[in-house]
Order: sequence, then C-alpha cells, then structure tokens
Amino acid sequence: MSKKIASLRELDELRKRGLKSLYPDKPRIMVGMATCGLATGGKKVFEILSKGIEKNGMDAKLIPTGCLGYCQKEPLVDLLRPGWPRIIYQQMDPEKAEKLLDNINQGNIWRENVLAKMEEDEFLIFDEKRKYPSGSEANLNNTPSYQQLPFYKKQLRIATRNCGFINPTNLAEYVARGGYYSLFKVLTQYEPEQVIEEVINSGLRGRGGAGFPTGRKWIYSRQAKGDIKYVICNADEGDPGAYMDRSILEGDPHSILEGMIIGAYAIGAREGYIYVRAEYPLAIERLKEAIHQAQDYGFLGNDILGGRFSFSINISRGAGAFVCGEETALIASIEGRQGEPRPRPPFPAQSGLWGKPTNINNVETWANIPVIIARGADWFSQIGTQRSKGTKVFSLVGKINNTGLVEVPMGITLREIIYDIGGGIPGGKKFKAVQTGGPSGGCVPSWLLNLPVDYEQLTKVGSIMGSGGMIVIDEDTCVVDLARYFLSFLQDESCGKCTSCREGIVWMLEILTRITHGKGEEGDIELLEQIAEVVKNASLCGLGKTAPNSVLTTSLYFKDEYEAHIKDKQCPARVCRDLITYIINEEKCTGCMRCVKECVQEAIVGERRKPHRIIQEKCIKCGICYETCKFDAIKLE
Amino acid sequence: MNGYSGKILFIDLSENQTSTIETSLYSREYLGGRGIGVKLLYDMVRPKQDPLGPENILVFMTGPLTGTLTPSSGRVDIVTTSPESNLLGGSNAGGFWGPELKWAGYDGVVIKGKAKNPVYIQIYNDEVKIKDAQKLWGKDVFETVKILRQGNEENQVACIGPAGENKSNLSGIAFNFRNYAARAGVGAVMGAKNLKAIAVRGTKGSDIYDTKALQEICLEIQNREKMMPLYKDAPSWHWKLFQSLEEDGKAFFGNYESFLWEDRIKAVQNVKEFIQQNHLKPESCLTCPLRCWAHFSIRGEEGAPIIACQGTWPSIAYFMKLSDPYYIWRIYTLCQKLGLDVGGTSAVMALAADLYEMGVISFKDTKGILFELGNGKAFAEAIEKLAKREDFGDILAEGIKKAVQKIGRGAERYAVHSKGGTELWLMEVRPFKGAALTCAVTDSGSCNRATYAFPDFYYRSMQKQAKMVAKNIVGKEDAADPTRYDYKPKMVLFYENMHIFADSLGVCAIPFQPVGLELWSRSFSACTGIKLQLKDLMLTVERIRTLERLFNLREGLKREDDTLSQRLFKEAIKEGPWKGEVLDREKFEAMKDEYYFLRGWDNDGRPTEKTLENLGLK
Amino acid sequence: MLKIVIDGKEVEVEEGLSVLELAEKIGVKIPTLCYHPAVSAYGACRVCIVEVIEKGLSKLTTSCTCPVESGIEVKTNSEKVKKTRKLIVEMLLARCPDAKIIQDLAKQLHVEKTRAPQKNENCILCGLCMRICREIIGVDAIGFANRGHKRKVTTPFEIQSDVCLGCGACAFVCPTGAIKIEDVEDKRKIDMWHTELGKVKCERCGRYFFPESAVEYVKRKSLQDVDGFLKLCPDCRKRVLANKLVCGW
Amino acid sequence: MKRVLLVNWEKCIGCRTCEMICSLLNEERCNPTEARITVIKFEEKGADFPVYCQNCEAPACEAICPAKAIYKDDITEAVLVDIRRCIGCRMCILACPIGGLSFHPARKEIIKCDLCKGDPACVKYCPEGALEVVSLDTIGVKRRRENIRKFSSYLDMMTGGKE
Repeated sequence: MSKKIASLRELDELRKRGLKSLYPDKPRIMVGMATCGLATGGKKVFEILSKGIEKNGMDAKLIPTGCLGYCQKEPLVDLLRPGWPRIIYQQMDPEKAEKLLDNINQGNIWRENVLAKMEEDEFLIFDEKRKYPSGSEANLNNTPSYQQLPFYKKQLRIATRNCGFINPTNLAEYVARGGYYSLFKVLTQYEPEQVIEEVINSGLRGRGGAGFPTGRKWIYSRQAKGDIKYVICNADEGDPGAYMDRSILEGDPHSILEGMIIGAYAIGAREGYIYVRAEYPLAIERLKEAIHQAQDYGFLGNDILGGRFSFSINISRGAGAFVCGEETALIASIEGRQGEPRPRPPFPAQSGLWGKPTNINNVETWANIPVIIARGADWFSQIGTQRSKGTKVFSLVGKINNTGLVEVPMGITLREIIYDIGGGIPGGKKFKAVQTGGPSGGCVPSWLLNLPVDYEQLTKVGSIMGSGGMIVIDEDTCVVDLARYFLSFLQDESCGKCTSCREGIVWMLEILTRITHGKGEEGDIELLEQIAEVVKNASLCGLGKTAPNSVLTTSLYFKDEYEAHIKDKQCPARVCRDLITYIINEEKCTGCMRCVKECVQEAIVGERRKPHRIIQEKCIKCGICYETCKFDAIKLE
Repeated sequence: MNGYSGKILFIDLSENQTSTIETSLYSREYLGGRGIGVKLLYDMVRPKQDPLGPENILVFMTGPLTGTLTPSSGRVDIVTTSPESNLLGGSNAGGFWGPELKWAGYDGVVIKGKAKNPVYIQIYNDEVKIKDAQKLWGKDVFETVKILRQGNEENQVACIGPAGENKSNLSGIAFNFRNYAARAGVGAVMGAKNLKAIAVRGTKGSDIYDTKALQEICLEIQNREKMMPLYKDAPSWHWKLFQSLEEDGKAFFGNYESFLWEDRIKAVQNVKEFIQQNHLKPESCLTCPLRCWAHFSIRGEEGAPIIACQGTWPSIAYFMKLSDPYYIWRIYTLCQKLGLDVGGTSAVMALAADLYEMGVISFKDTKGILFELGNGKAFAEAIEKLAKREDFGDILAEGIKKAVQKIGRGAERYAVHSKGGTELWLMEVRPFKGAALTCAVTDSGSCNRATYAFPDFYYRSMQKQAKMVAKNIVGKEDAADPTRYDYKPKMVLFYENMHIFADSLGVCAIPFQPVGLELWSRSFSACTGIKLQLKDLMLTVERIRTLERLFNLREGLKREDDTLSQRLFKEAIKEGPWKGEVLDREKFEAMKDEYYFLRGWDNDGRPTEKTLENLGLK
Repeated sequence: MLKIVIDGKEVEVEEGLSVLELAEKIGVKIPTLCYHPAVSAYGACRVCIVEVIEKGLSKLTTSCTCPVESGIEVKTNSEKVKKTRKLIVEMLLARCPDAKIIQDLAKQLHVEKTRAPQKNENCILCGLCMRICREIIGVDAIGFANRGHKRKVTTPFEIQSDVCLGCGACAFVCPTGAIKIEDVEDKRKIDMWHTELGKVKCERCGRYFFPESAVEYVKRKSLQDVDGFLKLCPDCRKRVLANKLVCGW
Repeated sequence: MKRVLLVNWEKCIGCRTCEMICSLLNEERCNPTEARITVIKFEEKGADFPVYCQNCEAPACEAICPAKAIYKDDITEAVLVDIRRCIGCRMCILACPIGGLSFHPARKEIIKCDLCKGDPACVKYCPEGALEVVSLDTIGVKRRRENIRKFSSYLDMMTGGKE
C-alpha cells in the first residue's frame, strides 16, 4: 500500500509514529554520528553499544544522530529512559560505553562524564515545549541542565533545530518535530506570491555570504519569463574550518528538502539541484536517502501531497573547487563546464542553469524557510538586528576552548560568542583577533570585541559574514603569516580568469612571503594596499572582490606588527622562522644534554652540568630543543 | 630602397657559394641594368681573360624601373666579355624573368667561376639553391623550360639550349618560351660555366616611392606608346615590317649583295598570307601595351609554344633568300629551340652560301651540305649542326668574324660584320651613314643596341617625321637625310645614349624615344624617390658609355678597330632606291673624329683626362 | 534609444551595446586585450576597466561586459581607472615581459617597469583562442586547465587533439603571439596544442596546402559539391578555371 | 543597378599591368603575389586569362565564414571582408572554387578584389580593354550569363558533371 501522504490526517498519523520513535517506551540511546562525532571515535562507541545491547539481550533503541554542535565534547551520547530526563554524556569512548551499558542494565544512573541533562524538548515549529519527566528520584539536581550550559545558553537553534535530536535517516522523526507541516500549509493555504511575501517580510538574507535578501531573489525568478525554472541548493562549503552546512546536511537533510520544495512552489520551478562537494560522502548519502524517503511519502515527485504541484531534486557533486561557491561558477559546474564565474547581468534569476531562470540559496538559508512559514514573518523578524534578521550558524574554531557549531541570533557581540559561548582562549593566552568569513573574510582585532555581529557591522570593519567561519587567534599567531596562509589558499582556489585576481593574489603572496622571511622593504605595506585595492575593485566575482580582505584588515589593525617584520626584522608572535632566534637561558639551563642530543643539526654544544649554547649559524629553528627542554631554559627572541 | 630591391646576388659556381652586396654602392653612379653591369664587369674581370674561362663573369642586371607599373618595364640586361669579339658583350631581353628576379629581392645576379658538372640555379626569394642539371643538359630550350616549371608554374626560367652548351658564339639565353638575350654569344658564356638555367620565383615585389605620381605617369606613357605606328599596326606589323624595310630601302639580300632579290615581293606576299592564316593572338612583355609578340599555331606543328618576334623574320627571309614562309617558320623555331641568335645565325648561313658560291669552301668542307641561298632544307640541317658544332657547323658556330679567320683562304674579304663581330642586324648600312658609324664605334657588342628608331631608316617612308625628329636632336631638318655625313655623329651619340639610358633603367628601347626621355626620368623619380634632373641622368649615361670604352681599350681595342668590313667601302649598291651608295673612307674617318670629340675622347678614341675627371672615372 | 553620459558628454545609443562597443563607436579609445567582435565578451584581461556611476554609486567594471543602460555615467579614464589599469598592466608585464602588445600598452600607460614577480610566460590567458575555437569554429579543441595561478590553455589531457582543424584561427587572434604554427612540408605543427596534422597535397602542382581536417570541415559545411576543387590548392584553382575557359579554342 | 567586372580574355595580351596597378593601389607596392587579380598565362597554348574574385551572387566564402565576417556591399555588391570580425581561419580561401581570396602573409589579412569601391583600377589601366565594368542591364546580363555558363561548365568539370 502506498505511503503517500495526501491529507493532514495522514500527516498527523505519520507524526504520531514519529513521536513513538522519538520517545519510545524503552531506553533510547543516540550517538553523535555526524562527521565530527565519527572523527572522534563515535563509530567505535556505536558498535560497542550495539554489541552490548545484543549480548545482554537488552530491549533498548540505539540510533545515530546528527551534531549537537558541541564538537569539543564529541563523541556525545544521549540517553533517554522512560520517566527520566534526557542525559547527555560527553567525550565517550569504548570502555565508558561499556560502563554506561552496565549501569543501564542495573537500572542505575551512570553519573560520570555527564555533560548535561535536558529537562524539556522544544518543538520550534509548533512553538511547544515537551517536558521530560523530572525523574527526581534519579537526583540529578547538581548536574547542569542543557539550557543553562554557557555553550548553549545564548544560542537559538533554528536552522540546526533538529541536529542531534532526531535520527536523520528517519523521516517520521523529522515530521514528529513539525517537519513538512510548513510544506503542507503552503500547498494548501498559500498562493506562491504569499509565500514570497512571507519570506520578504521575515527579512531573511542569504546565509551563503553575500547576504542578499532571499525573498527579493525569489521574486526575480518568479517574475522571469519562461515555464522551465530551477532552484538550486548551494552546498559547496569551501571555507577551511567551516562546516555548518555539512552538519545540517548530515543531521537534518529533510529541513533542506522542505525548504527547497517550498521555494520551488513559490518560484514555479519543477526541478531542483543540490550542489554538494564530493568531499562530503556522508552528507551525500544522507541526502540520497532523504530524497528517496520524501518521494515515498509523496513530499517529492508528482502531485505533491495529492496536490497539483510537482517537483523533483537531483544531487550534483562538485569537485570541491572553492570558486564554485559563486553562483555562476556553480551553474557552469552543474552544466559540466569549467567552474568559472561569468559577468552578471544576466543574473541567474533571469538566465541561469541551461539559460533558464534559476534561484540559488545556500543550505542554511533553505533550512530556515520551514520555520519562517510555520512561525510567521513577524516572529522571525523579531530575532536579530534592524537589518539582519534571524540567526546565523558559526563554526567556532582555532585558539578557543569550546570549538563547535553555534547558532546565535544576529546582533550578538563577538565577546559573547568568544568568551561566553566559546569559553575564551585556552592556556590563559591573550585573545588577539578573530577571522570571520573564511579565507576571504577579514581579521577583527581584540579591541572590537563588543562589535555586534551582523552583515553591516562586519562589513564596516572590513570583514564579511561569509558562510560563518570564525577562526580565533591568540597572541601566538602572527597575523602576517595568517594573511599569507589565506592567500596561499586563494592562489590555488581562484579560478584564474581575471588578471587582477590571479596575478594580484600571487603578487601579494610574494610580498607577504618576503616580509615573513625578513626581506620586507619600505613601502611594502603601501604597495600591498594598492594591489589589494585593485584586486578588490577590478575582479569579477566575490572571490576576487573579497580575497584581499585578510591583507587589508591585518595591515590596517596590526600595522605595527607588519612594521616590526619589515623594519626591525622581528616577528612579535615568534612565528616566522627567519625572524626568530632560540637562545639558552644560562640561569635556567641545568646542562642535562637533552637538547644537545635531540638537535638534528648538532647546533647545540655544551657538556654535562654546564649551560649549553646554540650555534646560531647551524640552527634551522625547528624548535625541537624548545619542546624538549624540561626547564624551559630555551627562549625565543 | 624604393625602385631597387637593394641587393645584388653573387653566385660563385667554382666555390659553390652565394653572397650579396648592396646595390646602393653602384646605383648612384651607374643607375642600374646595363650601367651597373658594365661597372661590375670592369671591376671584377682582370684584363684579357678568356671569355669562356671561369674568370669571366656573366651579369644579369635589372633597372630601377624593372618590374614596376611603368609600361614596358620587363627588361633585364646581360653583360659579359663576349667570346664572339673578346670585347665587351651585352644583350638585353624583355619578358618576365627580370621582374621576377626583382620581386625575389635582387636587382641582379652575377655568375662567377665554373661548375664542375652541369648545374641550374633555383632562386626563391632569399632561398638560393645550386642544383644538379645532368638530366637537363642536352635538352632544348622548350623542354628545359617545361621541366623547370613543372609543379611551380610561377617559376620564370632563363636557360640555354644545346647551342649554348656547345659554346657557339651565336648562342643566346632564352627566357621562358620566347624572349631572348641573343647577342654577343652570352649563351656560350653561360654554357662555359656549366650553367644550364636560372629559375626564379619572387614574392617580395618592388617598393615604390610615390605611388600616386607613378599612376599618372603610367597612363601618360601608355598613351604615348599607343600613338606609335608600331602599336596601331600590330599585330599586322609582322609582315608590315617587310614592307617598311622595302620602302625605306633598308632591305639587303644574301650576304649583303649589291643587287635586289627578284623574289622579295613574292616573299613578303607569302609571309603576309602565312601570318594572316596562322596568327593566333598578340602578346606583350610586362606592362607593355605594344604586343610585339604573336602567338602562332601552325597545322602539323604540335605542342611547341610558338611565339614570334616580328623583328627576326625578315633577317631569315632576306639573308637566306627564303620565300617559303614555312621554312622561315621552321628556322625561326629551330633557333628558338636550339638557343641560337636568329639574326647572327642567318648571317653566317648567308656568308657560308657566299663562300660556297665563290668556291672558297667546297662540298668537302661542308660535309655534303649544299649551301645555296633559298635552300631552306639545307640551311635547317646546317643550323642543327652549327648548334651541335658538328663538321662545318663547328666553324660557323664561331660567328662571322672568327669563322672567316679560321677558314682563311681570303674568306675575310666576303665577311661583313660590325666591330663586335656580329652581323649588322637587319639593315643595309651603305646609304645610312649614321648607322654605319654606330656599327663601327659601338662598344657594347651588338649594334642593334644603338639603332632602334634611327630617323634615317624611315626617311623615305615618313620624311616629315624624320626631319622633325632630326631637328629636335641636332637642330637641322636635313640632318635626317641618310646619305649625309655631317650631323650624323651627333645623332649617333644621341641614340647611343638613349639606348644606354633605356637599358640601364630597365625599360624597353623600342618605345623609349617616342615616349620621350623626360617622362622616363619622371617615372624614375616616382619609383626611386631620387630627384635627378634629366641632364644629371645624361651625365650618368656618358659615364657608362665611356666606361664601356675603357673596358674595350683595356682589352686592347684601337682606333683602327672602330671600322666596318672593306666591302662596304668598295662595292657600291647597284640597284634600288640607294643605287650607287657606298661608304667613303675619309668622310667616315671624319665622322669618327667628330664622334670621339663629342664623347670627349682624343683622336685615338681614348677618353681625355678631363673627360675622365668630369665623369669621375679617374 | 538610451541616453548615457560618457566622459562628460551625453550620447544617445541603441540598446544592446556594451560600453566598450559604444566607446569605440564614438571614438573613445579604451585599451583591451581579450575583446574580439566575433565572440562573446569575456572580461578576463580586465584592462578595459572603466568607472560606471549608477544611481550615485560608483563601481569599476570591465567595459566589454558592461551593457549600456539608461542613465548611467561612464568615466573611461578617471584617476581611479588609470591607477587600476596601470597596476593590472604591471601584473601582465610581469607575466609576459616579452609580449609586444603588453610592452606597447605599458608604454602607453607610462608603466616603465614591473614590480610584480616575473613569470616569462607568453600567454595572458585571455581565452580568445578558446572562445574562437568553441564559439566560432565550433570544434572546442582547447580549453582551460587547472585553477588559479596554475591555470593554462591546452587540449584535453594535454595530448594531440582529435578535433583540431589546424585552421590557425587561435594563432591569428592571439594578442601576444603565444601560439606558434609551424608548417613543414606535409605537416602542420602546433606545439602549444601538442598537435600535428597532415596536410592535403594539391593534385595538380603537388604542393601541400591545407590541413586535411580543415578540408574535411569545408566538405561538411559546404552546400555545393566541393570534392573536385578541394583537392586543388588555391593557386591551381585559378589555373584550372582559366584553363577550362580557355580550352574553348 | 549592379555593376560587375567582366573579362574579355580574348583581348588580353598578358602584360600583367592589372596585377601591377592592383597591388600598387592596395599594397603601395608592385607585387603580383599581393594583387587581387592574377593573369594566368598559357604560354604553350597561346592564351592569357585574368582571374579574380567573381563577387558571386551567393558567395561560398560568405557561406562558410564561421565568424560572419564576409558580407556584401549594398552599393557595389562587392563581397567584402570585415577584418575586425575576421578570425583568420582561412576557410573562405579553402571554400572558394576559383581561389578568389588569399591571405596576406605580412599584414595577416584576407585580401580579395573589392572592385575598388565600384571603379576598378585594373579596368582603367588595361591597355587593351580586356577588363571592363558592365552594369547588369540586358546586355550586361547576357554577357555575364555567358561568363557564368563557361564558369559553371568549369564547375561541372571540377565536380565530374554532377549538378
């Protein structure tokens, strides 16, 4: 019999089944199995658990789930037992997993490794909270509650609402938390124009980087002539260290599908593409599965939900070219051409894929759509700042305590993100700056910590929102070296079409490398700025226009550091090899001979119990002695 | 370098090497063509060298106007030491070879030395190859041209026939299928160098200084040329020339006999019909409206390209007294194929017949060939032998002057030739004192390089024009009277200069005087951008003429060599319009004196110090 | 008709022109390297950059790809444009120091020397060859390979192309003369495309004249029957024509 | 009314003045290989024939040109090459049955007869009037048809008599 959903009743039926699976009358164990989880050994933990359950013939439900965002603490394991609050265990490993099982078997609570307890579950779509039993007898009072964790306290998870709560491969669970209700609503109650109106009023802006108002984009495609139109989901996440798209793709694929279907209906497209980079095998797998299910249940395909609207989605794998994040390049790539931007106009909305009107939005943007429909534009537009509405997912990495994915309302300050949520800088080091927006973003210095994060503010300080990468750097990071690193990334990732971008980046890189090698000259900074300007102004696409940001911001905010490199031939952060010297502090050196033995260059001389000495001519500044010295008698200058 | 290509190509066949020099080294003083040719010969060949030895050089030289829009500019001048006279030898040809050489980037080619085995030269712009010609050796002109143009028709070919290979002093150099540099035995020199042919292909063209001016001048010259009777009458000129020779009494018969030839009228009639029947279409050299040439197709004569030069026919008919046009025809074609000078060959045939009749030579000498005037078959046979230097042909191949010396037995008494040893071309000179002087003093080999358009020649048919021209040149109408000795040296001077001018500019001498020197010199300025007044150019011409003289003097020439055969001073004409005319020795010598004086030479015919100074020849 | 202001003067133009084409029309000189009227604009060299002011907003854009729109103001040589153009030329000069056209452009813009890292390439990656081959010839024998600073034009897999006609259009349009075509007797070599093509031998004079593939192309495209004369080189065609007409008599 | 360049090759004396003036006007140099007209000489047959672009009604070169760089002048109806659009593929040269176009090696341009904007210099300079421009009125048409007849018979020969 066909599973196809054609009425609200049938949808509710499905939801019921979903809820059953979400809150079974037996233990439900969820293991964080997104890439971050797997990377830290989630798979092993999962296997142990499943074996154990089998062995002991336990009646328990073990399922993989997406990323809760707190990647620092992965692998996370959720335990939900009837009548008990949900408990989140952190940094699990095989033996801990064993322990957990034993405890469950014995019916006790295992109190080690608890990250937090969850007292209620929030169904954003329905704006309802579902209390877990307090389980007072379990006496978890002194365990922190999930909502109170500093990491989560200031978060508002809209796009990532289901990540880590459901089994991404189980459509019913998605529906249980309100999935596809928005679609149903749209198809049954909205004219396409109304949908667009709703999106416009919500003030949602593209989360891919440029921040173009999503609704406006939709109108253009809607109004463009032609009966064949396309919608595309841009899942070509290229920034190093940024993975919010991935985590949504892996943890909640249906939210993207639903968003796209709604968009397609609004624009009048009958076919859609998801352009996802081949480096995301798990994401692709999850998407395929989700699409398959959606078709089975009649959310995709012909006559969706028994109505007259038909829509299908194809997956297109990108070869992982950074530049293919650019709309026109992405389209070229889908068409099987060289992934290379072309001038706009014409905009994709007028002539995109195969020359047809095309609307492209990024993963996060699509994921927001169902919520906007469900809760309405007014609700959504209350979140965020005057011109930047809603939330933004950031991937917090670098020199920070709590690395992970955080979704916060627009307008939150950097300080809140880095200190309150991120928990500050490890090792008591000094916070120096944060690079937002990935390689083509800019470096925001410590004294701008109170900057409210939204599109305008970031642009004002010379950076960009980008897709939401946040790389935190501390005093031990050399900004010149940092800029150099980003340029070396971009010189390979620029498509190479525009002279200004191709040759300009190489030129700037050459100068920066020179500087880090202590061969900087008077006027290098000015020249850098000149070139940067040209690359910015004269290049065709976003990549070129933003490529110089790291150089411009660092040279602006850390001019002194540049000058130190150029004039004094010194690297204040002690990073640039050619500008540092290792020397032995005679007082501290005990003459243990350890560094003498370790030094591959035999650059260190000296005898037992007498202070050693480094022959600078021989030293290649590998830093081994520095690491090996037990008495930190070796210092950098 | 506008007008000029700027380079002269040197090919040393002994060393198998090629090199080039700047034309500008010579063009200022010697203009081009004949002028530069003479200069090169004078500079490069040591005195008294064997003309057929490797020391002699063969110069192909174009002029600044060659290969330009200038009408009648298809000429190339050949200069060498003549084996016929051991003096300066020059000859000149039209067609397309000279221009092609120019377009290949060379104003001239100078051949030095002697190849070990037969070779030919292929020039394609800067690419000059000396190639083996074993297979070509022995082939006649037509075959050779065909072979060398197979696969690249654009090739322009200069080559010699068997006559040249066998070093006959009567052999010329053929250009493609028709044009000939026939005089002075230049073919023999080429043959002596084991050089069968020079094929040229050029794609560079010649640069023009003032294209606008040239366009105008071109039209003016064209119009002037179209007013010439030659133009109006062509193609019937081929037989009308017989008539004019008749009318003007220039015609002579056999070996300069003193009586008229009874069949002459019949001959003209036959030729007229023959031409009218077989004439195909007129043909011209580069940029020339005159179409002196004519295509013929004769039934039974298959394949051969048959293009006739109008000038040569009468000499065949009159020298050998041939009234059957078919034989005139055969012999003409024969000479073309074998690479022989039609005029010179006809003349030796006539001489041989004379000697035979007079019993100086016998059946034994001629190895069974019956030399009698009117016997076309015999002559054809004899010409074949001449080309191959077989039997008696071996002696006749030496040319009139040297042949009679070899024969001895007082044969000299019957020989009539110019100083250069060639026959007097197609004219009776006894009444034409000026022409006689020319034939005696000319230093450039053949006399026809100085006597085109001589007013004496049309005095009887077109007296008014003749008088007018004479007035223009020497300021006195009566000067046109052929039989007068006075004024003639001046006239000769003028015509000699005119020819040198034409040959050096690289244009044809035939329309040169009718068009007028002034137009040519304007064309020269337009092409080269060199602003020279006519008088400056004429000074250059004087220089060239005197240098020719110097060369011959260096070869041992004396005043007494500037003369003509005794017969012309003894035997008076006995019939016809010029009955009684004969050359008077004293008056003749007086003309010489005046001529020398006008040239700035002393009585021994040696240029005076002052002259040399004026001409910068010291 | 549209009204726009270019370098201070107001002009009326029909729709559909690019700023570059308009400038050319009214005699305003804008330097460019990658533009060719026969192919679609590409905007790779960035030399034709101009300042466009629209609704008070000023931006730099390549004039070849910028459509003329009503009410815009164009400055083809403002200080900003000059500065930018000079630096771009400096980059190109470093990439292709030996290219005549770049040297000239540099001179024209008073760029004496370049400070950018020297590359000594011949190709400025303007993509003209590739576009001509794809859009006009329609054989698509060449394309870009690699990204960023490693980008280059070449044949698929950098081996002998099996579709190249050897027509030489690529070499003809190449602004820097980077593409060399070598004709050796019966072969045509294009080293840059790793390609060597056989040439057709003229039936009459025996000279080799055109690459076989080009002749095939004409065969395919031509309406009339061309087998006869395609075996002849152009020179011989003249002769054969004349011959035929003359043979009448 | 359309005017065409006609050749009365019976009159041609093969002096190649047309080549000279053509190259002089177009290339400021006397060079047959750069002329748009070529006199084919049959020295063995005794015939000369000037060959030049026929400026056909439906030019094969125009049809083949992939860059649409070849067009017809509305006034003279000469077939012209827009050198700005030309991409130098030389297909036109290849597609022309009579070798009416050629490629200038130095200037890197396609060169062909453009009828000198309707007043061909070769006509003016031909000493024998072998070349002339006739307007396509009744006689003109008749004579041109004559030429075309000969011309097509030539094409028949080339294509083995096929239509």
